[in-house]
Amino acid sequence: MIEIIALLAIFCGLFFFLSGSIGLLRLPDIFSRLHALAKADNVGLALVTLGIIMLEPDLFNDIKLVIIWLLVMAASAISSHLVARHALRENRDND
Amino acid sequence: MTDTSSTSIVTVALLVALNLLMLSLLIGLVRAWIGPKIEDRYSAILLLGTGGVAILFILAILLPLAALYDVALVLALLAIVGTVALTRSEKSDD
Amino acid sequence: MIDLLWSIFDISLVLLVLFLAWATCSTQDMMRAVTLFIALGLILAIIWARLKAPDLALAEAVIGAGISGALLLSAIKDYPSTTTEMPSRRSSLVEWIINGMTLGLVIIMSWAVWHGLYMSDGVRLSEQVMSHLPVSGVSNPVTAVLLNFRAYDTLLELAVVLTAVLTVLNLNHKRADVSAASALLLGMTRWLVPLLVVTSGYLLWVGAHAPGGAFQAGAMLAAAMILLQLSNPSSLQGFNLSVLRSLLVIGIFVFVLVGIWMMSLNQDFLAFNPAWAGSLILIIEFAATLSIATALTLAYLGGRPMGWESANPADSATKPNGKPS
Amino acid sequence: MISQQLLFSLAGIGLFGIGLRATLLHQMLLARLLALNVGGAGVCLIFIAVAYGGIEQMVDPVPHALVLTGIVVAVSATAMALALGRRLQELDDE
Repeated sequence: MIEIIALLAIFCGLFFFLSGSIGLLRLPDIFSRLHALAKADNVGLALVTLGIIMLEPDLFNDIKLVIIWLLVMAASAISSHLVARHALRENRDND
Repeated sequence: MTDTSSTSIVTVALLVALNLLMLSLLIGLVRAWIGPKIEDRYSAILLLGTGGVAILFILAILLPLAALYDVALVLALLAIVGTVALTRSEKSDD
Repeated sequence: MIDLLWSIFDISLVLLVLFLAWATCSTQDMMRAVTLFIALGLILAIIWARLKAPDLALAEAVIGAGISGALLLSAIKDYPSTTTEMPSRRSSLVEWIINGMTLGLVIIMSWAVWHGLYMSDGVRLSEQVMSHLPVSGVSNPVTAVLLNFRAYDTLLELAVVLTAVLTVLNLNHKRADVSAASALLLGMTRWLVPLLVVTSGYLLWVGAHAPGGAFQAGAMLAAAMILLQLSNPSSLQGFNLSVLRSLLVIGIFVFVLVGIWMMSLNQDFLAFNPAWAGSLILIIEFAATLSIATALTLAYLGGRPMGWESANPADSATKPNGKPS
Repeated sequence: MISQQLLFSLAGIGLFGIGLRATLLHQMLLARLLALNVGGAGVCLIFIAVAYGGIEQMVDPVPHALVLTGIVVAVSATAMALALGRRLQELDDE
């Protein structure tokens, strides 16, 4: 039973992942792409991590998984800010 | 660990998930290839980092290889260093 | 069904890595090439994970995505034009020769690998490694091979890294510092660099019984230093240069010291006796981590830090840095 | 199982071919260095593909140790080549 719920969580997470990637492709400008990327990926990864935690019997690895997820959230927040800032600076220079 | 991955439903489902993640990486790579400006390519690298972490998670269950969690941890940390290096390397430093 | 899904995943990975390699090698714009190269490093880390090589996935993630990307990006600033002209200047004859020879080499290699995999069943070294594992003092086979069975190889590899960095140091001065970073970057670095250092320690310790070890830990430490250098360059001035110099050679020094110590117990140069092998390997790995981290950081800086020439750093502050960058 | 070994080793050979060709064709040092790194990664891939025994079997640790050393040496060699290139660039400017 646990596995069914885990697989359900993973596939929901995948839905967000795919929407994030497709958003990256179709959205018009860089800022909306970054927005889509950061949001979709984090929620997607959160659900995938939740599913993997249910499948993973060892408690120590579960804690490690949560730490990794928090790190990725912080990482993508900061990185998308940096990229957006850089894009803004670039636009302001040449137009 | 091995008992769960031996049941074929979970294995098949995880494998399908793996391939779907691979698909999202491919889409990200299309953006990296055609991305007009440098920032678009950076965003593809970000997608690769997050997608890579997810793929490593699923591989860790499928192969039963617990060490891949450390690899995912390192990948998550290093995604920031790569992006900082990318954004700080332009001639116009902020 | 399962094999089919596995092969779909494998084939897509292979096509992805080949596409990225072709893209990296054929773009005109260097910034784009380096970005694709970093992506290639990430995909390669996933391939190592797929081929059940977690040590390599760790090393590729740290070095491929982290250090060599930052290294190449900082090097791009040295060149005025960042676009390269492909073989336009080379005559088409030379180009044809190169293409023909590469294709021939690829065909010969494919035949050799096909022959090796299917025809001959060569002896596999893994049985010998596994049988000697309990003697080696560590339970991670890769670390056992690296630091016990092939200790010479690792010693000389540290020497190679040292030689490369010495060349870098002798050639030119440190690159000009980037201006101070935005508040967010400083704030992030304040909590991220200690985390990177702790992870590096974790990788060093875990190397004995799980994938990890001196090289990944050293590269991780170097990534922390590079992040520090990228966000607020003034913080790296604080390093005492004589300490930096000794850190560079401590890896090889400890390695040889342990070797000589083993010889004093009338054993071979680097033959650790099983009783102490575990702790000896840990000591060597700790020293190797420090020297690899220092070497890679100095290699990233691109040359001699301020005041490297003068013996004691005290009077170096007054002497202006030679190169008006 | 054998087909996976062959698949990844052919990928390694492909990487090596692309890297070698681009190393010889490019004019600019930076481009040649990138191509050289790609070629090196291809060689490592061949090593590990041959060492791969399939999902169940044990993996041969010796090639892993060799390739790990190779990755670290490759990055220090790249750093040295970049420093040489930078020196050349400065001499040209003067």
